[in-house]
Amino acid sequence: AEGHEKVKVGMISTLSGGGAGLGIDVRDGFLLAIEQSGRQDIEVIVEDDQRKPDVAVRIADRMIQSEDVDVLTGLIFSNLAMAVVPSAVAQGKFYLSPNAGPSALAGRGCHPNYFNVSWQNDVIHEAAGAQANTLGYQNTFMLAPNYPAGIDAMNGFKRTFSGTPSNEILTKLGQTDYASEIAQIRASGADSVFFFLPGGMGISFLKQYADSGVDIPLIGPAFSFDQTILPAVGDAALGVNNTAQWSPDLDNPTNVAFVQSFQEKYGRLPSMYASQGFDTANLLISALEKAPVSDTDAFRAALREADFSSTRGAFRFNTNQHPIQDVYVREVIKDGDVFTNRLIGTALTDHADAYAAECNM
Amino acid sequence: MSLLIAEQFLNGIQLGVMLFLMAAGLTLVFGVMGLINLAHGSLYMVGAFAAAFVAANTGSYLLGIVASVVAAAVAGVLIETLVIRRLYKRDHLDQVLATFALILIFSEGTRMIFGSFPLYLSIPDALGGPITLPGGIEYPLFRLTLIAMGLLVAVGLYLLITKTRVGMQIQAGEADREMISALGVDISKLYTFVFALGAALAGLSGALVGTLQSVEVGMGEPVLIMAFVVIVIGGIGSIQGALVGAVLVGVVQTLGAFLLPIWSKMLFGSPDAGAVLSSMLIYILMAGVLLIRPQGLMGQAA
Amino acid sequence: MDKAVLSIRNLSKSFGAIEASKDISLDVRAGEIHALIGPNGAGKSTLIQQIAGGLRPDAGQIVFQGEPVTHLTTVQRARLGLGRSFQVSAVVPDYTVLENIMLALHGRNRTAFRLFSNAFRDTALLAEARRHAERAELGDRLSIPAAALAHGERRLLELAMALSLKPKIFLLDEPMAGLGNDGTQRVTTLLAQLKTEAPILLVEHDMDAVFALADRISVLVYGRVIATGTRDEIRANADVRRAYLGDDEDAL
Amino acid sequence: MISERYLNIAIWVGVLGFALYANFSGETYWVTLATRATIFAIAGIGLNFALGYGGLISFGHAAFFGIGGYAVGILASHAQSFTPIYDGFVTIDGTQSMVIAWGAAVVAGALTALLIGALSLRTSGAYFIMITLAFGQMFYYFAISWPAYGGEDGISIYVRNSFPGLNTLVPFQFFCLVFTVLTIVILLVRTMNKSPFGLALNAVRQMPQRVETVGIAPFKLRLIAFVISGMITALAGAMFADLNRYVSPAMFSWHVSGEIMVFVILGGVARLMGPVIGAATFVAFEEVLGRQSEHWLIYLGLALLIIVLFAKGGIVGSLARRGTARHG
Amino acid sequence: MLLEVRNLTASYGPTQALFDVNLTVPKGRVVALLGRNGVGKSTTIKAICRMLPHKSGQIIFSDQSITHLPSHKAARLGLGLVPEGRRCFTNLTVLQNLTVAARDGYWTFDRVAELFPRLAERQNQICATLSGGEQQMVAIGRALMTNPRLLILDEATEGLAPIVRKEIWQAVRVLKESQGLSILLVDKSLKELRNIADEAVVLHRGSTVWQGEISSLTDEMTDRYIGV
Ligand SMILES: Nc1ncnc2c1ncn2[C@@H]1O[C@H](COP(=O)(O)OP(=O)(O)OP(=O)(O)O)[C@@H](O)[C@H]1O
Ligand SMILES: Nc1ncnc2c1ncn2[C@@H]1O[C@H](COP(=O)(O)OP(=O)(O)OP(=O)(O)O)[C@@H](O)[C@H]1O
Ligand SMILES: [Mg+2]
Ligand SMILES: [Mg+2]
Repeated sequence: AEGHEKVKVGMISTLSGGGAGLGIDVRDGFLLAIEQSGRQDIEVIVEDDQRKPDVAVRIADRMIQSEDVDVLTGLIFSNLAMAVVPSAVAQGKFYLSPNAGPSALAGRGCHPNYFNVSWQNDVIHEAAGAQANTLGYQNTFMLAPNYPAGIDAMNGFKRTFSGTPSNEILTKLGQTDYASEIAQIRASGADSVFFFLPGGMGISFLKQYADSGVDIPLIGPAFSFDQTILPAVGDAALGVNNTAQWSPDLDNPTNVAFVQSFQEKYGRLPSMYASQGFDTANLLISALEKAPVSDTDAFRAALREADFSSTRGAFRFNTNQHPIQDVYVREVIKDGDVFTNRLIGTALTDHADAYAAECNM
Repeated sequence: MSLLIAEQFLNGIQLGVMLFLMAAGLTLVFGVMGLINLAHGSLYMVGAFAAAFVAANTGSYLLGIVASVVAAAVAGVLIETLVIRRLYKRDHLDQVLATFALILIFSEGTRMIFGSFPLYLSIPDALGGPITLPGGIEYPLFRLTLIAMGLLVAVGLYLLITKTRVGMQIQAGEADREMISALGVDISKLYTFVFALGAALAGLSGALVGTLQSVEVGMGEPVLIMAFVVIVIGGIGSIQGALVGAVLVGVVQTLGAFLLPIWSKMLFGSPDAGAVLSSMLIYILMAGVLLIRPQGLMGQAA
Repeated sequence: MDKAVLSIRNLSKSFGAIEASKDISLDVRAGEIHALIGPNGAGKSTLIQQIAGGLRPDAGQIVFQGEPVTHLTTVQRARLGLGRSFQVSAVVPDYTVLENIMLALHGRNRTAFRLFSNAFRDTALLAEARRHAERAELGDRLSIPAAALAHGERRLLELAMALSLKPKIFLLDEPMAGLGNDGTQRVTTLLAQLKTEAPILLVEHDMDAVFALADRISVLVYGRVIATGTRDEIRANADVRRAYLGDDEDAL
Repeated sequence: MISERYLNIAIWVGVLGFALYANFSGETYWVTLATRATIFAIAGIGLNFALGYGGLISFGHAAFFGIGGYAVGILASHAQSFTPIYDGFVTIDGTQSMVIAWGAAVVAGALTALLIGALSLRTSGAYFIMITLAFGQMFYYFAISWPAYGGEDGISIYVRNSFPGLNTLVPFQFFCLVFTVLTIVILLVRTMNKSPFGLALNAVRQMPQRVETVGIAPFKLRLIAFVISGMITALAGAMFADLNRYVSPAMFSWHVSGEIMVFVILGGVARLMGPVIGAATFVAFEEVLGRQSEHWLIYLGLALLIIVLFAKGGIVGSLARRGTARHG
Repeated sequence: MLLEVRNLTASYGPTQALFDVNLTVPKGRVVALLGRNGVGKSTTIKAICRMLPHKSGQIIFSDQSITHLPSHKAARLGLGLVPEGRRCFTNLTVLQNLTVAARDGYWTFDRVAELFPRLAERQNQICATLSGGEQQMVAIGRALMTNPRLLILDEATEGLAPIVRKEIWQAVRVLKESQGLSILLVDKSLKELRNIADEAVVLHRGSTVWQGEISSLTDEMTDRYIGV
C-alpha cells in the first residue's frame, strides 16, 4: 500500500444464489456508511462469491494478488470465512468479519489481523438459552440442521440453558418438510421449542408449524426472524421471541439515524445484517482516522480500540478481537402492514464468547 | 411411542405423495419422453413465483394457482420450441448441458425480476389449520389437499400414458422419433404439448408445495434431485413406479430421520452417527434399489 | 457322433408361458454345416443365444469340445472358440471396417487389456485383418465406417469379424439376411470354405442357400426339434413342408 | 477446419503461453487463474476418459474430486496439528509433502472409483447417471454432517504443501508443476486411447454385445476405465486443495459434477484436448462475466446454451475435423 | 401417376448417395426397385418418405409436390412405410405398435390379425422380445393400419420363413387386385418379385438406369445390375 493514499477494501459477499439476501444487506449497509462518511479515499470493490468456497478463494486471490487490497470483508457464511480468512490474514491483509464468527477463528485460530464485528456464532444461541431461563422454560425441544453451525447452535443454547432439553434433533441440511419433526414436537410434552434453521428452512418450518395447530411457544436466534425473511413468513412468526445483538427499534442516536437513512436510500427496512455491514464500515473508518492502513501495527491498534459508535449501542473488542456486547430479545410484531421486530428485553449483558480464553495472541 | 411411529408412517406417505407431485412433470418429460430436463426445478420455481406474485397482487390464492400453471406452461412452450426441440436427436449429454444452462438463466432471470428475498405465499384461510382425522390424529387440511392433488395427478397421468393414443405416440417417439413421424404422427407438436404439460405440472406443484415451504430463488434444486431419485427408484417410464418410488422415499426418509438417531443413541450413546446416516439415507436407498434391480422397481429390463 | 464339436443335451427355456426351447438335443460335428431352420419365432435365435451365453437355459447341458460350458459367461465361451454373428447387425458403427476387425483380433489374442501399446502398430496383425476383410469381399472398403456401409456390406463385416476370431465353431444367425443375389452367392461360397476350418451352425431362411450348403438340417418348430436329417430327408419331410416350407414346389 | 492434431498443440501452447505472459508481465493473479484452469482441465480429462471414450455418463465425479481434495486436506491437517492419523500397531502421520499427499489422493480415488464403479456399472443409461449422482450426494452429505474434519466448514491448509526443489507458494512455480502434470496426463490418456484397451473401450460404448462376443468382458473394461478416470479426477482434486489451501464439502456437491461435465461437453466429448479448452473457456467466462455483473450467471447460461445448440462436438469439434482414422 | 420422382439427389453428410434417381409408380401398379447392395435403394425410399434432408430434385405424390413437406405430412397423404431393419417401437406392445399410428380404413387390427395370426397371439408382448420375423410382421401390419395409398416395402420379407413370405406375397397380390393399392417394393428375391411386380426400376450407383415392365427385364440387365 505504499505510495498511494487510497484505501482499497475488497468485499467478498454472497450476492447470488441461496443466501444472497444476507450479502446484499451487508453490502448495502457497508456502502451506506462509507457514503455517509463522505470519504473519497476509500475504494470498495464488491464481488459475488455465489456462496461457493472455491469462488471466494479465487476472488480473494485476485484481490490480494492483483488488485492489492488492504482490507478484506464481506463474507456471510462460516464455511466461506474458513476458506478465505486463514490464508488472507497469513498474507498480511486485514479481515473484518461483518457476519460469520466460526469458533475456530475465535479460539485457537485467532489472528491479530482478524476482527469480528458481528458476533461469535454461539453467542446469539447463548442468548436464546438465557431467555429460555428467563421465561421459565424447563424442557425445551431443540432443532437444528446437521452441520457445524447447527451443532454450534445446540451447544450455545445448552451452555446457558438451565433446564433439560426434552429432545435434540439434527435435521438434514436444506430440508424443506418438517411434518415429522412437528409430530415429534407435538408428542414430546416439551414446554418450548428452540430452533435454528437459517434461510428457507426456517420459512418452511415456521409456516408448517403454524399450520399444524401445535401451540408450544418457539424461541430462537434472530436468523429466522430477520427483516430479510419476515415478509415471506408472515403471520406464522408473530409473537415469537428471538435473540439478536441489534433491533430496528434500538433507541440510540446512531441506530435511529441508520434505520432512517437506510430506508430512505434503499426503500426497505434494514436487517440485522445491514446493521452489521454499517458497523463494520464505521469501525474501519474510525481506525483510518487514527492511522493509515500502511502502518500495520498502528492501524491494528486503532481497530482494536473500536472507537466508533455502533448501531447496537456499547461495543468493544475482547482479547480475541471479537465483540463484547449486549444481546437483546425481540418479538415479532405486525406494524401496520409490515412485519418487524420489537425490542422486549436484554438476554445477556456485556457478553463475551466462550472461546476467548483459548486464543493466545 | 407406537402411536408416534404410526403418525410418522403417515407423514412418510404424505411426504411421498408430495414428492410425487413434485416429480410428476418430470415423470412425463424424463420418464416418458426420455429427456433429461434439469430445468424441471426451474419450472417448479416459476410456478411458485407466479403464484406468489399473483396471489399477493390480487389477494386470491386460487388465481395464484391458475397463474402458476399458465406461467409454467408458457415457459415450457418457449423452452421446448427454442431449445429442447433441437436436442431430441442428441444424446443425454447435450440435454444435460443445455438444461443446466437453462437453470442458470431461469434462476438469475427470476432474481433480476423479483430480487433476492423470499416471497410470501401462504395457505389460504379456507384450507388452513388442522382437522381431526378418524382415529384422533390432528392433521393439517392443506397437507391432505396436497395428498389428494398428488393422487389425482398420478391417476390422470397414468390414464394419459397408458390408455390414450397420445400416450402411446409419445412412447413410440421415444423409441424411434423418425419412424413415428414417417407413419404420419406430428411428433414435434406432440412433444411441445407434452413438455408444456410437464412444465404446467411442475409449476402447479411449485405453487402448491411452495405454499408450505419457502418461495425463493434456488427452491427448485433440491426438488430436482429428489424428483430424479424418485423416478429412478420407481423405474423410468412407469407412473406407478414413480408413485411407489416417491412413497418409499417418503417413508424411508421420515422413519429414518426419526428412528436412526434413536437407535444410534441406544447403540453408541450418541445420535450423531444416526443423523449422519439419515442425511445420506435416500441416496443409499436409491443405490440399494438399483443394485438389486438395475432398472428400478417397476422399470422394464433394458 | 464321435466327432461332435458341440452337443446340446435336453435344453429347455421358457419366457413366462412361452416355451422357446423344449428339450432340444442336437450335435454339430466337425467339418459340417448344420442348418437350423424353422418358422419365425420357433426359437432359433433363442437357441443360438443360449449356446453363445447370452441367455441361461432353464434346463439341459451344452457341451463344447467335450467340456460342459453351460455355466460359463459369454466372454469365456467366446474365448473357448464360439464365434457368433448376430441376426441384427451388431458391428461398431463408428469404427471403420479395419478397426472392427482389429477389435476382433485383439479380443482373440487377449491383448485387449494392454493400456500402453499401440493397437495398430503390429503389422502382422494388420495384414491379417486385411486378409479377413478380403475374404469377406470388403478389401476395398477398409476405411469406411461401419455406419456408412450399406446394409448388405455390414452383414459381410459381421462375418469377417466372426471368422477373424478363428473360432472352433461358427454360430451364424441369418448371415444372408438383406444380402442381394450376388451377395448371397458370395457368402455361400465363403461358408463352403469356412466349414473346412470349423463347423458351422447356421440359422437361415434362405432355402436356396440352406439346401446348397447344409450337410445336415434340423427343423425347429415351437421350440421343439421336429426333424434332423440330410437335405433330401428334410425336403421330403411332410411335417417340415407343412410347418415351414409351404407346399409350393417352385418357391424352393 | 484444421486438423485436430494442430489444434491440440495450439491449445497446449496457448495455456502455457498465457501463463508465461502473465508471469512476466507481473499479473500474478492470471497465473493463478491459469493454474485453476489447468486443474479443472485435468478433472475434465479424467471424466472424459469414462464419459467420452467409455460412454459412462458419470454425474458423480465430484466424489473423486472431493476425495482427492480431502486426502490432501486430512493429511495436511494432521501434519499441522502433529497428530497421527492412525496410531495402532503402525503409526500413520500426516504429511505436507505434495508427492505423498497427491499419491495418496490418487490411491484414494482409485479405491473409491473401484467401489462406486463395481456397484454402479451394473446399471446403464439414465440409471447410471443417477446412481453416480446418488453416490456423489452420499459423499456430500457425509462430509457436511461428519464433524471430525470440519463438516461444512471444511479444512484449512494454512501453508501450501511442498514439492522438492520448488517453492510452491510462488504461483508460477506451482503452475509449472500443475502444468507438467497436465501434460503427462494428456500423453498418458492419448496413449491409452490408441491402445488395444482404447479400441475396446470405444467399442464397448457403442456396441457392448459385440465386444463380448470377441471375448472381451465389457464390465471389466468399463471398470478399469472408471477407475482410471476416478484416479485422474482425484489427482485434480488434490491439486485443487493445494491451490486453494482449503477443502470443503462443496467439492463433493453435484454442481461440481455438473461443472466438470460442462468442461468436457464445452470442449468436445471424446476429444483429447476438449476438457482443456473447455475448462479454460469456463474459467475465462467465469472471470470476465463475473466481473461484469451481479447477474453474470444468466450470461453464462446463455453462452452455454448457444454453444450446445450451435457448436456440435463442442469447441474442438467445431474447429477441427475428426482426427485421422486410428490406424492413419 | 401416383408417385413421381425426378432427378433426385441425396447425401449423408459429405458423402453423396443418390445422384440422379427417377422413377414413377402409376396408380394400382406394383413397382420393384432393384439394384445391388449399396446402390441407394433404401436411400431413395428414405428420401421419398422425407426422412432425409432434401438436396435437389422433385418428389410428386398424387399431383402434389411433397419435396419440402415434413415427413409426417407426407405420410398423411398416404405413404405407408415398412422400413429396412423393421424399426418396431421396442417399448410398446404388439397391439400398441399396430394402433399407434393407425388411420381409419380397410385395415383394422382384426384384418391384420387374420394376415398374421401370430401377432394376435402375442398382442400384449413387448416388441423388444419378439423374434426377428415377428417384428417384421409387426412392421408390415403397422404400415397397413395407416391405410396408405402407396405402400412402401423395404426388404419386408427379410428374415421371414418361406411359408410366411408366400403368404405376404399373396396378400400383396390381394391388396393390389381387390383394393387397387399401389406398391413400391425392394426385395432380394428377383424370382419372387417377378411373380408379383408389374414394373421394375433399376438403380446403379445412385442413379436410375432403367424403368419398364418387369417382364421385359433382360437377363443381360439382371446380370449386370443385379447379379443373379
Ligand atoms: N425375452 C423374451 N420374453 C418373451 N418372449 C420372448 C423373449 N425372447 C424371445 N421370446 C419369444 O420366444 C420365441 C422364440 O424367439 P426367437 O427369437 O428364438 O425366434 P426365431 O426362431 O429366431 O425366429 P425368427 O426366425 O423370426 O428370427 C418368439 O416367439 C419370441 O417372441
Ligand atoms: N447413414 C449413412 N451414412 C453414410 N453413408 C450411408 C448411410 N447409409 C447408407 N450410406 C451409404 O449410402 C449408399 C446407399 O445405401 P443404401 O442403404 O441406400 O443402399 P441399398 O441399396 O439400400 O443397399 P442394401 O441392399 O444393402 O440395403 C451406400 O454406399 C452406403 O454406404
Ligand atoms: Mg431369429
Ligand atoms: Mg437397403
